[in-house]
Amino acid sequence: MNVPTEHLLYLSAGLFALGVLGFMVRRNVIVVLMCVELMLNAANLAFLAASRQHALEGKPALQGPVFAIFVITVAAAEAAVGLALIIALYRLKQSAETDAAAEMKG
Amino acid sequence: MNAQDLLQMFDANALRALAPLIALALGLVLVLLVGVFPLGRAVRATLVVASLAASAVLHGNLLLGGETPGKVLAGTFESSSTTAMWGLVFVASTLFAWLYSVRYYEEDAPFKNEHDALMLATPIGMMLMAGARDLLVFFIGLELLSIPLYALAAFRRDRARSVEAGLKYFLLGAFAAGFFLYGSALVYATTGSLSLDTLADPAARAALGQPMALVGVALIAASVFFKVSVFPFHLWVPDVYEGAPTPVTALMATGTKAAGFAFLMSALVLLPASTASTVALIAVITMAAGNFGALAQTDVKRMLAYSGIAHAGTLLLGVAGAIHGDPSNGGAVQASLVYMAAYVATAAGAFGLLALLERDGGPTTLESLKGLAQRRPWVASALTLFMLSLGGIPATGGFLGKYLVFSVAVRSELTGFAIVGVLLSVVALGYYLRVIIALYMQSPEHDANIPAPRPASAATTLASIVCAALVLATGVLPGWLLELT
Amino acid sequence: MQSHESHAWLWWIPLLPLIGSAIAGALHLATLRARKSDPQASAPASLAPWIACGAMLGAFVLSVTGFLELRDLEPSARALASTAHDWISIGGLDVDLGLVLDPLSSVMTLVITGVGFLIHVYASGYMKGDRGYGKFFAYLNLFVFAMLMLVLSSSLLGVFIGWEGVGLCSFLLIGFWYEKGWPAEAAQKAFVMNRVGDACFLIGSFLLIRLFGTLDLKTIADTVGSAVSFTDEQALHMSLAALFLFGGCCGKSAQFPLFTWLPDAMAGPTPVSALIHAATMVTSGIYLVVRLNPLFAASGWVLPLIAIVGALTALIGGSTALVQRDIKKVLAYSTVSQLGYMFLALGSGAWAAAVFHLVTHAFFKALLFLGAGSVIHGMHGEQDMHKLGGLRRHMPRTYITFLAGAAALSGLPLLSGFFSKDEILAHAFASGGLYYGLYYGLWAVGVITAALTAYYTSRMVALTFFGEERFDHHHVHPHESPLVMTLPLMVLAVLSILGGVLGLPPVLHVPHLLAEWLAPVTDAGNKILAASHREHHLSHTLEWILLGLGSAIALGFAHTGFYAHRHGTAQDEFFAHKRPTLAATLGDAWTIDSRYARIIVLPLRMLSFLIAVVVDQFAIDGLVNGTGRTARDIAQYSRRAVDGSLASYALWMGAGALAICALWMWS
Amino acid sequence: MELVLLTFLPLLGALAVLCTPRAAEGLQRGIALATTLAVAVLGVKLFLGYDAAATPYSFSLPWFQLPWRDGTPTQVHFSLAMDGISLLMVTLTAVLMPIVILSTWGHVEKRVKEFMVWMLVMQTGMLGTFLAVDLVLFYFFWEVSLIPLYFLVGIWGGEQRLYATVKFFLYTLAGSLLMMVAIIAILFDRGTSDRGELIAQLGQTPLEQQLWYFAAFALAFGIKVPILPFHTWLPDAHTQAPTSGSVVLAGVLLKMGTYGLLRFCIQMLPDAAVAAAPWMMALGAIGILYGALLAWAQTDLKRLIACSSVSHLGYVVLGLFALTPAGLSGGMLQMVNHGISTGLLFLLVGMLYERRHSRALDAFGGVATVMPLFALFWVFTVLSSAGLPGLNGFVGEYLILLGSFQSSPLWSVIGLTGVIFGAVYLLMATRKMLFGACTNPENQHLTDLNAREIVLMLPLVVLAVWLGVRPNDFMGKVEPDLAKVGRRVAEARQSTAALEPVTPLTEGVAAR
Repeated sequence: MNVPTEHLLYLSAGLFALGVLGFMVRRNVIVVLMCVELMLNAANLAFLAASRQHALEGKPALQGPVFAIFVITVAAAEAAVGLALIIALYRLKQSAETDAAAEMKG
Repeated sequence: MNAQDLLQMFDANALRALAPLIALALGLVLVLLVGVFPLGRAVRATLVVASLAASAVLHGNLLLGGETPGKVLAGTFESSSTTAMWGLVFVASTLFAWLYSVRYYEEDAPFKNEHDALMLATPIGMMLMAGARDLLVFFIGLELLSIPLYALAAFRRDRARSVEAGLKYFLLGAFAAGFFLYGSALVYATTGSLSLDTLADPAARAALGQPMALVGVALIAASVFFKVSVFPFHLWVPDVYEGAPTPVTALMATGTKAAGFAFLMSALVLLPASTASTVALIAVITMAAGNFGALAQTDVKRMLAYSGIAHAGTLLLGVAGAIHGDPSNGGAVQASLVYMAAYVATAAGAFGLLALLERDGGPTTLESLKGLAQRRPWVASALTLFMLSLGGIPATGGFLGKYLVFSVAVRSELTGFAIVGVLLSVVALGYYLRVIIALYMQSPEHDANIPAPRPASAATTLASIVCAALVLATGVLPGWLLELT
Repeated sequence: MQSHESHAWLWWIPLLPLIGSAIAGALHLATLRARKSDPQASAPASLAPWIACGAMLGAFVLSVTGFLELRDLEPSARALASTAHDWISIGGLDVDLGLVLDPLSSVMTLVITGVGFLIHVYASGYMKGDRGYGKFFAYLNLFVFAMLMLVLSSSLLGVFIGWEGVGLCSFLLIGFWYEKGWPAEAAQKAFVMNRVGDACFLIGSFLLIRLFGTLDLKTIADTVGSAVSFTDEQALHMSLAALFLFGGCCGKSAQFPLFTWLPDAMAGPTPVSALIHAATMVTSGIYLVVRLNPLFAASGWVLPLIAIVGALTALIGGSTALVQRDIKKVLAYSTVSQLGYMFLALGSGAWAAAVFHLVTHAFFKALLFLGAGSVIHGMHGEQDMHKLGGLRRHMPRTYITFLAGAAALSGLPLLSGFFSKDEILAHAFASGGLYYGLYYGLWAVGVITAALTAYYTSRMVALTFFGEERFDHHHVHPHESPLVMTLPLMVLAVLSILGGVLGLPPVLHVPHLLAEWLAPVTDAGNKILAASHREHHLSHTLEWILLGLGSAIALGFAHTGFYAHRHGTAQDEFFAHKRPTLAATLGDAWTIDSRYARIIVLPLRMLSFLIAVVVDQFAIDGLVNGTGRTARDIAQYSRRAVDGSLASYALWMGAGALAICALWMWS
Repeated sequence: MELVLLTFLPLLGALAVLCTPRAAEGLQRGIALATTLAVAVLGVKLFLGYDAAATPYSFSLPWFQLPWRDGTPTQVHFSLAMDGISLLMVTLTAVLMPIVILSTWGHVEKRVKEFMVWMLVMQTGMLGTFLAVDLVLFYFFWEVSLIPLYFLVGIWGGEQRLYATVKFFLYTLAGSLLMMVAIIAILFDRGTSDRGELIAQLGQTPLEQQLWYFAAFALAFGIKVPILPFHTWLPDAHTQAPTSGSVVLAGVLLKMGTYGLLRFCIQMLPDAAVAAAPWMMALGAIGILYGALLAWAQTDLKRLIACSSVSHLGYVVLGLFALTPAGLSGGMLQMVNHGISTGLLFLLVGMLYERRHSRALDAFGGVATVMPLFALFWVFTVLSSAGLPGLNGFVGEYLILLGSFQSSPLWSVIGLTGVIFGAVYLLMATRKMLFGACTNPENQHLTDLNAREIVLMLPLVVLAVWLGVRPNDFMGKVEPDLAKVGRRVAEARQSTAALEPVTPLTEGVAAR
């Protein structure tokens, strides 16, 4: 199966947009976090698609996959910190909604 | 590329370039290790200071020791006199933040080791950002800086505001990181490269003009703008700065911003000259947003957060000038270095003193500062100095930075923006003066409610004296700083 | 030509009064100190009159010496000069501070120091017991210093020092009894109105600098005098310069339209009225015009303008004096009127006649003021003539001397005023044909004023010294003044009677002493006038007719005035009853002053409040404060974006990223 | 080196005061007085020793380098120099300060230490401003001198002090920041910040650019002077400032504006000055009249004097921008005169305020009866301020009006009305305050001036007379330098064809 690179990029763009929109509209912090993951993975997909395209053109193509691996690693670290923060929030407010973290403003 | 090649990448030059980072990393590991043993505060403090000092010395060596390693690790990281100077700025900002944190948490932060380890991690990230010649390296640096800061921001996890600050910073930071990654992917897809140097080639530059690449660059820029708090990516700043523990705020305000601008100045290749006026416009709007936002505040910490936004705007004007083609070689880099150096000393000092005052009780509102000149004359006078420096009044470092940055704008024929910029800094003085008014010209309404001042720790005193001295030294005898940069 | 020999002693003439003033002032301060322990102390200040009179006597003696020295010189060489130093040599302006004693200034000096000395002596009696005894003499001597600087200075700027200096002393002395309030207001009015004139003076001086490049009076006069012809532009500038300088003179010499301060100036002590507001300061305008007579002679239309103003002022002053009840007000308006005469003379080109009238007027008006002062002194401050009457029995010496002064003022034949006034009218008549007969009209006004003068003077004498005693005998005990006051009266009376010998009319075939003496100064102007056919001579017959007419009018109206009022106030009441509007108008000096208040002062005051409140506070400062307020409003408004919600922050970021994308793609 | 000593001696004094314990108020006052006296002695010595023909005092050290073009830096110098123009301003500052310090005995009772420190810092700022040759250094001192007054008004001022001091600071700052942009542009344009070199070089820039520079500088200085319509901060600042603050503000700080106009707008940018002169003269002349009418409507004594400052500084602007020798000299002289006269007026109002705690004109009346010495000094000062010949005000005003008459009779005549209105409002105030009956019981027991107050005013009184009688003694030192400025302007005038040439002085009728 040979999916054209454009299609992959469109897919990643769609995923990214979904992640961005989800980040903006969802209220549950965990869902919001998942939306971020969606954005990161959209980027990963784009990296890999681009890398494949470069490989097909005979250009060096190592950077894309390497970047993706790093992203996955970092995403794990981020998730660790993020979940810890969500727990801390829940401990204080008994809620994991973003509205629970909207005390400061103005 | 095989494993042998990988090993060969770590030659003596690369080690010399990375030594300042390694010193910090070693310190970090050791701090974590000694936490296992009941060795007490002194050892940990020694380790932190020693690793920061070692890093500073190594940076100093790079700066003054003749030839710099240049590009290492297959051209993904650069060590030049500029990055060395940035490195010193980062070390200084970390050091000040750490010094101010020494007594800050006395009651409610048991994980002091972790705190210090996280703090030591941030300058490594900053240095990676400043030296990055590859978007991947920059990303690693960015995360190495950001993740510890997320944790640090929420470090007082029993306080809702601290947690809220951490969470907001984290979520929006991750959101911005997503922008960065997707932008990088788009750039990679169009040009086939992530290396800034390759992107500077004529062929790559032409490819960068394509719409998809431009979108990618814009997304990268948006994420960096987020880090340095540029309009409209600045909205998190007041909340996070206010909620985070004040020493962490100091670190965020100074170090993060410096690292972001260090990267912006070295990644100018990404931005075509046609973007200059847009960037200048964004800069001016940022200054307006920061200054007017600050004008409405009564909490000094939050006010300083907004003021930080305005300062980012000022620096961005210099970036715009550099994009537009500053006829003075390296003038823009020098301007941003000097500006940040002065800003680090000033803002760190200001936040640090607020940290000290917080311990006297409660939030640092303008109301609580009333009559402080009578209770704590030295703190008041130092705070005044910092306010004047933030306002860019001569004889302080702030003036020098402001002068240089506006020079870049004027030289690059962005005079109109510069004029709007200076007029906005009149608005800025409007709120800096309010602090001075509270300190010197008003008396507290209820004398009885004022808690007795608690003595400042030696670390705080030392940091404040150094900051004040730096502010004055850069303001009165700026020669040395200009030579260094 | 001007003599450049150094006569440093000239400086002592003005310096002596200055030193006297300083000492008297110091004595006053010492007295104030002494009063801290003894509130009634008058000790050190009682020395002040001795110092002041001594200084005046010294100055007088020096003036006489100077006069004698001048007399011994050739007429054309009659000038003693002394330049102290180059006062200003800044920015292209070079002005020497120098003194010149020439025939004109020597006449002025003699009058100032001579009459001044007498008035000082008189004042030492008049002011005795006043809390500000020392201060009074300090001011008075300071005035004399300034006046002497005015007449002796070699440059126009030096004149201006004196010019403003006398204005200042006039201010200080009018407001001498400032506790009463209204003298302070009168003083302010005098100073400000003088300032209006002074502003004109300054413009005149600028024009002179533009024309001549110097302010040296002698150079200016000589340059104009020796010039053959002028370009149109130069002529215009000269006319303007003359006009503005005359504007200055109007202020100082109380001419229409700036005369209204002088009657108010009577708020000052009477010796002040005599010295400053009759004999000396108010004549400085005449001095200036005579000093620059070639300029005025060459300035075309300015001369008739001066004549018109003079005649008009004379008429206003004379008619207003008719109905005044305050004895000093009568004299004040009379002074205004007589000054008008002098300007009529100047406008007719009769420089010497103007100076002649100046001198005789100084004698008899000083005498009248001092006499009035003596009356006031004897009547415990009463100045209303309706409350006097019959005083000739109580104060015979004052009465006799006053009578002499009044006769001279009325122009009764052979007295000083007769000759000087007649000379002026003769000159006006002689210029009659010029400007379509304008001067005949002015002459007629002069004759009418002469009639008025005779009438009001005799009315004043009648009301004051004749008729029934209208004062309250229980409270007022009229007494003759001490000798220290009456002695100066006698001297002045003699001068008033005999002063005419200075300038006897040509028909008598005796030399006109004053005209000859002044010839070196006035020749240049006369020559210019002659060249432009302005100099006319009357036939002897016509002159005899004019003399006769003058005598007849003086005698006739003096008689009428005396007989109408000798029995008391009935005539006044009759007039006020029959012609109330006319009486009110005349009493208020043709209502000019009250019109000023309405037309000029009030609108300016309103403008000042308008500026202060509407323009400054509301508009300009409103804009400034509005900027600040707007900034704060924007600040409050901008806070709304930071609403604390993650979602909206993200929305801003997304929108921002989109906007940046769009902007960069577009550019 | 003398100049460095002169400039930084007050700063040393400030450090010394800082080292004293807070309670040792006598010591602090003493140090401040001694320092300012030493500066005054030094200043007078420099003044007496100054000879325009000889090499002027100067001092220069490389300070730091700023980036310029293509990696070439420009050197900014820490350079001070004194020519005649600076000399006069420096001497005025040096002489005025001990008087100001001495005057604080009466009204500064709290936080003496801080007060003295700020006063001394301000003196360094002012002296530096007048002496700085380098544009960047000038700007440096210019702004440094701003801060002390901010504190002086803000801490020791009256009821509305915060409003007044913020207004003053922000208003002045707005102007000077625009000047900073102009300095940046000039530096980049010419590659030097040395005033001397710029005076020689800036003529080469196109007129349009010069006009932009001129506008920026003129705005900064115009706000400081203040020129209409940027004046509204001044009455507020003056009214709220403590006496000593008002004296320094009127005496020296405002002069920084007029000095700047002369130094930079005229000397450095003569072409632009010639082009802008009609407008500036108009502003000056209208300012004279406006200020006077404004003063007339005031009921607060201090506010009245502040408004009179607007009027008096209008003279300076009118004279300077007449751009004639007489106008320039007159403007220069008037700067000194205003410092002396208005300084004295503020001192006197301060002394009255210390006794009576009111500045409302209506509160007084008949003060002359109870305070004869005060009345004497007041009347003297009013006369000096109103330009009575023989006192200081006259010569300056005369030269200004003469100079402006030579280049624009219209504005000169409008300015002349100020001579009249000046007398109106000053005498109105004098009459209401001093004269009349002393009926208000609160006024009946006012004590007259004491020895300290008389002594501190005497130098100014002597100067007022001296300047009036022998102006050459002062202006002789300035004339050569002003003549240089005049020549530059004359050259500019010839090259600026757009302007109608001013009718030259005719040599008089004699020349025909």
